[in-house]
Amino acid sequence: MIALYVVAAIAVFAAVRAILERNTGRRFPHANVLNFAVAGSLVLLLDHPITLVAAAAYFVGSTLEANAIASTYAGGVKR
Amino acid sequence: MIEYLVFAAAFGLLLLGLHRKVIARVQLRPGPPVWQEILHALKFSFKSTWVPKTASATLYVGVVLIGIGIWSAALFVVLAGESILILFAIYMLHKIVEHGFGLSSGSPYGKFGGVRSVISAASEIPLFVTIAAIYFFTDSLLLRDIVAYQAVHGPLLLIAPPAAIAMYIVILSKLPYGPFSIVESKELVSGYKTEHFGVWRAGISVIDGTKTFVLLFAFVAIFIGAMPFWAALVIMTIVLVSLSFVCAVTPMLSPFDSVTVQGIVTLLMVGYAAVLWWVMP
Amino acid sequence: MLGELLHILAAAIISWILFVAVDIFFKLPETGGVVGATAIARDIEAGGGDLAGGTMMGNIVCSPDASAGTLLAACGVYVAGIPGGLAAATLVFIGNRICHDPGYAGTTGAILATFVIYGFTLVGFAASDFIAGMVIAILTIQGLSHTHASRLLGRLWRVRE
Amino acid sequence: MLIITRISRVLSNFQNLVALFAGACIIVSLIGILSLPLAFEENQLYPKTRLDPTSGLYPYDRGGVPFGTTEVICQYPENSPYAGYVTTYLTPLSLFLAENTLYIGTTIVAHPGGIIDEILYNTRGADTVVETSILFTAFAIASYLYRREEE
Amino acid sequence: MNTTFILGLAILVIGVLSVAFVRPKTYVARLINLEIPAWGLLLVMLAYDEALALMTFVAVTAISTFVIVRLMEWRDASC
Amino acid sequence: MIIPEYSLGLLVAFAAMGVAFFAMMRETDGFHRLLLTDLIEVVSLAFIALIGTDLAEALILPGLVVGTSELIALSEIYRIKEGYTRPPDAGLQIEVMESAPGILAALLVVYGIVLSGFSGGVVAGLGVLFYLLCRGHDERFELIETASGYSWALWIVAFFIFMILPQYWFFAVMLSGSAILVKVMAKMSLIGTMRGGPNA
Amino acid sequence: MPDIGGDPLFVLEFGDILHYYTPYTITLFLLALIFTGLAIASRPERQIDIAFGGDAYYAKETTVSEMRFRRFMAIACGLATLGAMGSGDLFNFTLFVSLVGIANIGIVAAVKNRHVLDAAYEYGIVAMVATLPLFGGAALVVATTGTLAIPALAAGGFAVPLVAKAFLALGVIGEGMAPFYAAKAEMFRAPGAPYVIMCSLSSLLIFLRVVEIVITI
Amino acid sequence: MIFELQVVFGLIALLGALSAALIRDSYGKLIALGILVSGVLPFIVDRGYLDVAIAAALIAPISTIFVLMAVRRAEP
Repeated sequence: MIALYVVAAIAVFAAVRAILERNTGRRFPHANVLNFAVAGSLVLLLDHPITLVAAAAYFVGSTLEANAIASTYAGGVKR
Repeated sequence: MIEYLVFAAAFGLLLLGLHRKVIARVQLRPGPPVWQEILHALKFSFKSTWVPKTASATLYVGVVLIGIGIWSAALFVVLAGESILILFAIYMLHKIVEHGFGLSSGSPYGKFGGVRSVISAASEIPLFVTIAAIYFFTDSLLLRDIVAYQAVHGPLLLIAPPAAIAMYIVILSKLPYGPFSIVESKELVSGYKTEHFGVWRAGISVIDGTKTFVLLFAFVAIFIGAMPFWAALVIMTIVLVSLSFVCAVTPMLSPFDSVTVQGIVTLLMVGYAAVLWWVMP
Repeated sequence: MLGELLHILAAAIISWILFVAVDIFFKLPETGGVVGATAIARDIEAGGGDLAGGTMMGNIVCSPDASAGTLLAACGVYVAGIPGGLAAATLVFIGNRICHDPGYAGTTGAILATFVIYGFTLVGFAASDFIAGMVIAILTIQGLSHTHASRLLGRLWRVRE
Repeated sequence: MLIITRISRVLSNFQNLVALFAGACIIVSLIGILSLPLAFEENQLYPKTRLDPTSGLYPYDRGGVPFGTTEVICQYPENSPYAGYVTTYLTPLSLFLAENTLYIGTTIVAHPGGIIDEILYNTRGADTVVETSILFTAFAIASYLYRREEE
Repeated sequence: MNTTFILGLAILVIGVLSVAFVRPKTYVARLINLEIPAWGLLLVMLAYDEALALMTFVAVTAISTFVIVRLMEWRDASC
Repeated sequence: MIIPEYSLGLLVAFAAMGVAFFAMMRETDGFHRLLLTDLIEVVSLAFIALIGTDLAEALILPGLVVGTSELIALSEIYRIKEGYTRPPDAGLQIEVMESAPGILAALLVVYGIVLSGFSGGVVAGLGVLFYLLCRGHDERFELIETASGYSWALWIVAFFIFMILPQYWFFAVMLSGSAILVKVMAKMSLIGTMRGGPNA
Repeated sequence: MPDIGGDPLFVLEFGDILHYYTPYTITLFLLALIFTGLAIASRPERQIDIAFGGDAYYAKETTVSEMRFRRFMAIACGLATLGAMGSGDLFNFTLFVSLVGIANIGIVAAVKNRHVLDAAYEYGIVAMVATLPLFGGAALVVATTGTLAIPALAAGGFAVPLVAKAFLALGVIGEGMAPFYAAKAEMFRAPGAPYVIMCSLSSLLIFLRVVEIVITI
Repeated sequence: MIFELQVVFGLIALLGALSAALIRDSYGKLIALGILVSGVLPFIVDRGYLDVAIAAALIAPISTIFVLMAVRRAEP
C-alpha cells in the first residue's frame, strides 16, 4: 500500500513539474517520470496479469507519444 | 362525392371573382365580372395543350394531378370532420405543389415564383401555433370534436381571438393581390403559373377554387361552429369580402419583409400559446 | 511501515544501479536513437547540463529502455512471478520495435531485472517495493534536476569510455 | 417598418443562418437550465442493473441461460420473441475468455452476442439500419465530391 | 455522486470553455483543445459503466481528428 | 443539500451547450465552425451518456457514427468549396512513422475483428487508416467500397431475419456483427486513402 | 395510441420500434411516396437562362453523373422521409431526420458552383449542430420518462419536460432549414427540379411530423 | 479506489486539462494532454475495464500523431 502512495505522490510531483517547466525539451523527462509512476500505479491498483499488459500498453503508448512529439519538435528527419 | 368537388371548385372560383371585383371597386375601377374566374377555367379547358420542350415532363404534369388530388382530399377531410392537422398538412404541402409548378418548366419566371413560394413557407407556421392553441381548449383536433365543443361553449372566435386572427392572416397570405402574395407579384409575370397553359392552367384554376373554398369553410367551422350549409356560405362570403378590403388597401411587401412580418406573427402566437399553457390547468 | 519504506529505498538504489549500468553498457548516452532524443539532449545542454547525459535522458524518454524494462519486469513479477517478468520483457521488446529503437537495452534490462527482483523477493523484499523503487530511481534521473542528473550520467559515460 | 426591413435584411443572408440557429439554441439551453431540476425516472428500459464486478462479463453480465431466456426489459417484449437469447450467447472465443479472465468483459460482450448486440440488432434494429444508412449517404457525398475532383 | 462523475463534468466544462474561447485562436490550438472535453465525456461515460460506448468513442474521436487534420493538410498544400 | 446526480449532469450539459453555441454564434470563419461542430457533437453525446442505461450505450453508438459521417461529408464540401485541390505531399517525417504503424495497426485490426460490430469496425478502421496514412497506398478504391456496400446489404438481410424469422437469430447476429464490422471498417479506412495520390 | 392524427390504421413492428400510421401520417406518407416516385421517374428540366444585356438565351446543361448522384440523394431523402413519417420511436425518428438533413445537403452540394457550395456548407453546419437538440431531446425524454415509444408516451401518465419538446422542434427546424433559406435561390440555380422539390418536401414533412409528435407526447 | 488516490489522480487529470487549455504552445498542449490521459487511465483500470484501458492507451498516441501532422505544418 505504501508503494502505491509513494508512486502516486511522485506522479503528482512529476505532473506539476511538467506543467511548470517552461522549456518544451525539458518537459519531456518530467512527463516521462509521470508515465513511469502511472504505469506502476496501474499495476499496484489492480493485481492481475492483464494489468501488466495494460501497464505496458500505456507505457509504450505514452512513450510513443513523447517520441513523436519530441521528434516533431526537433523538426523531423531531414531527407 | 364528385358533385361536392364541382360545387366547391365553382363556388371557390366565384369567391375569387368576387375578390377581384371588390378590390377593383375599392380602388375605384370597374373590375371584371364576378364569374370571370369560372369563365377562365372553362376557356382554358378547351385551349390547345402540350408540354414545353424544356420542361421535366413527368413532374410538369404530375404536380397538376397532385394539386387537384390533395385539395380534393382536403375537402373531404373538412366535410367528414376529420383531424384539422391533416387539413393544415395539406395546406403546407401546397407549397411543394407551387414549387413544382414553378421549377418543372425551366422558365426563369416560373422558377422565381416557385422559389418565392418556398421562401414564404414561414407563412404557414402560425397555423401550428393556432392548432396548439385550439388543442389547449378542445383537447382534440378532430373537426367534429371542435364543432361539438363550440356547440357547448360558444364559438372559438370569442374564446381564442388571437388564434382566429392568426388563421385569418394565413388565409390572407394565400389570396391573390394581398400584401403577402409575393409569389404572384407582377415582375414574375404570373409567378409559378407562368408556364402552365391549356388544360394544365384549368387544373390550376380548379385547385385555386377548391383551396379558397376549403380554407374559408374550415375557418368558419373551426372558429364559429356548426350552422346550416347556406349560412356557412354566407359567412364565408362575408369573410372573403373583409379579406378583399384588406388586400385592396395594403401594398405588396417585398419578399423578405413579408417573411419577417409572418415570422413576427408566429412569435406573437408562440407567446400567446405560452400564456395559454401557463394559464390553463 | 518503516521497514517497507527502507525496502523501497533499497530497491530504488538497486534498480538505479541496474538500469544505469545496462543503459550505459548499451551505449545509450552515445547517440540519440531518434531526432527527438537529440532535441531533448540539446535543450538539457542549453539548460546547463551535459550532452552525453542529456542524450541518455532523451533516449529514456523516447523509447522503453532498461529503466522501463526494470519497471515492467517488477510489475510482471508482482502480478505473476518469473513468467510475468518474461512476458514483460516481450512487451518491452514490442515497445522497442514500435518506438523505432534499434537496440536491445530494454529487453536485456527486463530479463536481467526479472531475475534480480525475483531473487530479492526470496530474501524478504516485495515486488511492489521494486515498482515504487524504480519510480523513485527514475525520478532521481529525470525529475529532480536535469542539470545535475545529466552531469552525473555524463561522468559515468566517460568512465565507461 | 424600418425595423422590419432591417430584420429581413439579416434574415435573408444565409451567412447569418448559423448564428441565428445558435442563438435559438442558446435560448433553449437557458430554458433548460431554468427547468432544472428534472427528475430522473428510475424505471428505465434496458436498465444497467446487476453489476457484479466478480463476473467475467462485468459490466455486461445480465445472467440467463445460453439458448434460453434472459429477462430483458424492453418496450414490446411480444415483438421480439427471442429477446434475451442473443444476450446469453457466447462464441467459443468469448466463452474461453469469460471463463479464464476477469476484467475484459467489454471485449467479450462486444464479440457477437451480448446485451448491446441484443439492443442494436434485435430489439432496436431499425435504429442501426438508419444509422448505417447515414454513414453510407455521408460517405457517398464525400466520395462523389472527391472523385469528381479527380476527373 | 462519485469522484469520476464530478471529475468528468469538471473536465468537460474546462474543455468546452477552452474550445469555445481558444487562445491563441488558431486551428491547431482549437483542434488540440477539442480532445479535452472528449476525455471529460469519457469519464462521465465511465462513471455510468458504459465501457463499450467509451471504447468506441475514443476510436471515433481519433478518426474525427484525422478527418480534420486531413482537411488542414489539403488546405496547406493549396495555399 | 444533496444535488441529484442527473440534474447536476444536465446543468453542466446545458451550460456546455450554451457556451458551445455562443462560440458558434460569434464565429465567422468556416473552418473554425467545423471544429466547433465537433465540439457540439461531444456535448450532444454527453446528453445521451447521462441516461446511464444499456439503452444509452445503444444510442451513443449510432450518435457517434452519425457525427463522424456528417463531419466527413462536411469537410469534403468545405475542401471543394474553398478549392483546395492540390493533394498534400508526404505527411509527418519522423522515425516512429516507419516503425509504429505496422505493429499498432495489426494490433488494432486483430482486436477490432475480435470485437466485431460497430466498436470493432471503428477500432479496426482506425488501425487500417493509420497504416494507410503512414505507408501510402495503392489499393483499389472501388473494391473496398463495393465490399462495404455488399456488407451493408448483408446487414439489412440480417435485420429482416431478426424481424421476420426470429428463430434464426443466431445466424442473424453473426451476420450482422460481421457485416457491420466490414462496413464501418471499410468506410473509416477509406478516409485514409482520400488524400490524393495515384489511385485514390 | 395517439388520437391527434386520428386512429392508427395499422402498425408495423420492428422489435421495440413500432411504425404506425394514422390518417394524418398516412397522408404525409403517401405524399412522400408520390414525390419520391416523381423524383425517380422524371428527368430534370432544362433551365433557360437569359444572357444578361442582350436578348440571347441558353439552356443550362448538367452532366449525367451529377444528375445521377442527385437523383440517388433525392431517393435516399425520400426513403428517409417515408421512414420518419411512420416511425413510432423518438430516437429512431431523430435518426431519420438526421438522414433527411444529410441527404438534403447532398442534393445541394452536388452542384458545381461556388455559391451553391457556400450555401450547402452553411446548411451543413446547421444540420450537423442540429443533431445536438435532436438527440438531446430524445435523451431527455428517455431519462425523464423511461421510454422512447411515442404510443406509450401518448397513452399518458408521463410528464415530458417542455425543454425536451423544444429541443425536438428546434432540431427538426435545424435539419430542415435549408429550403426555407433558399434566399437568393442558391439551391435552385442548377436544374434538377424533382430533386430540389424532394429537398423542400422532406423538410416540410419532417416539420409536420414533429408538430404531431410534440403535441402528442 | 481509495479516496486519497482518487483525489491524486483526479488532480493530475484536472491539472492536465487546465494546462492543456491554458498553455499556448502546441507542443506544450500536447504534453499536457498526455498528462490528462495519465490522470484518466487509472480510473478506467480501477473500474476493472482493462481491455478498454489498453485500447484507449494505444489509440491516444495515434490521435496525437494525427494532431502532430497538423502542428508541424502550422509552424512558420
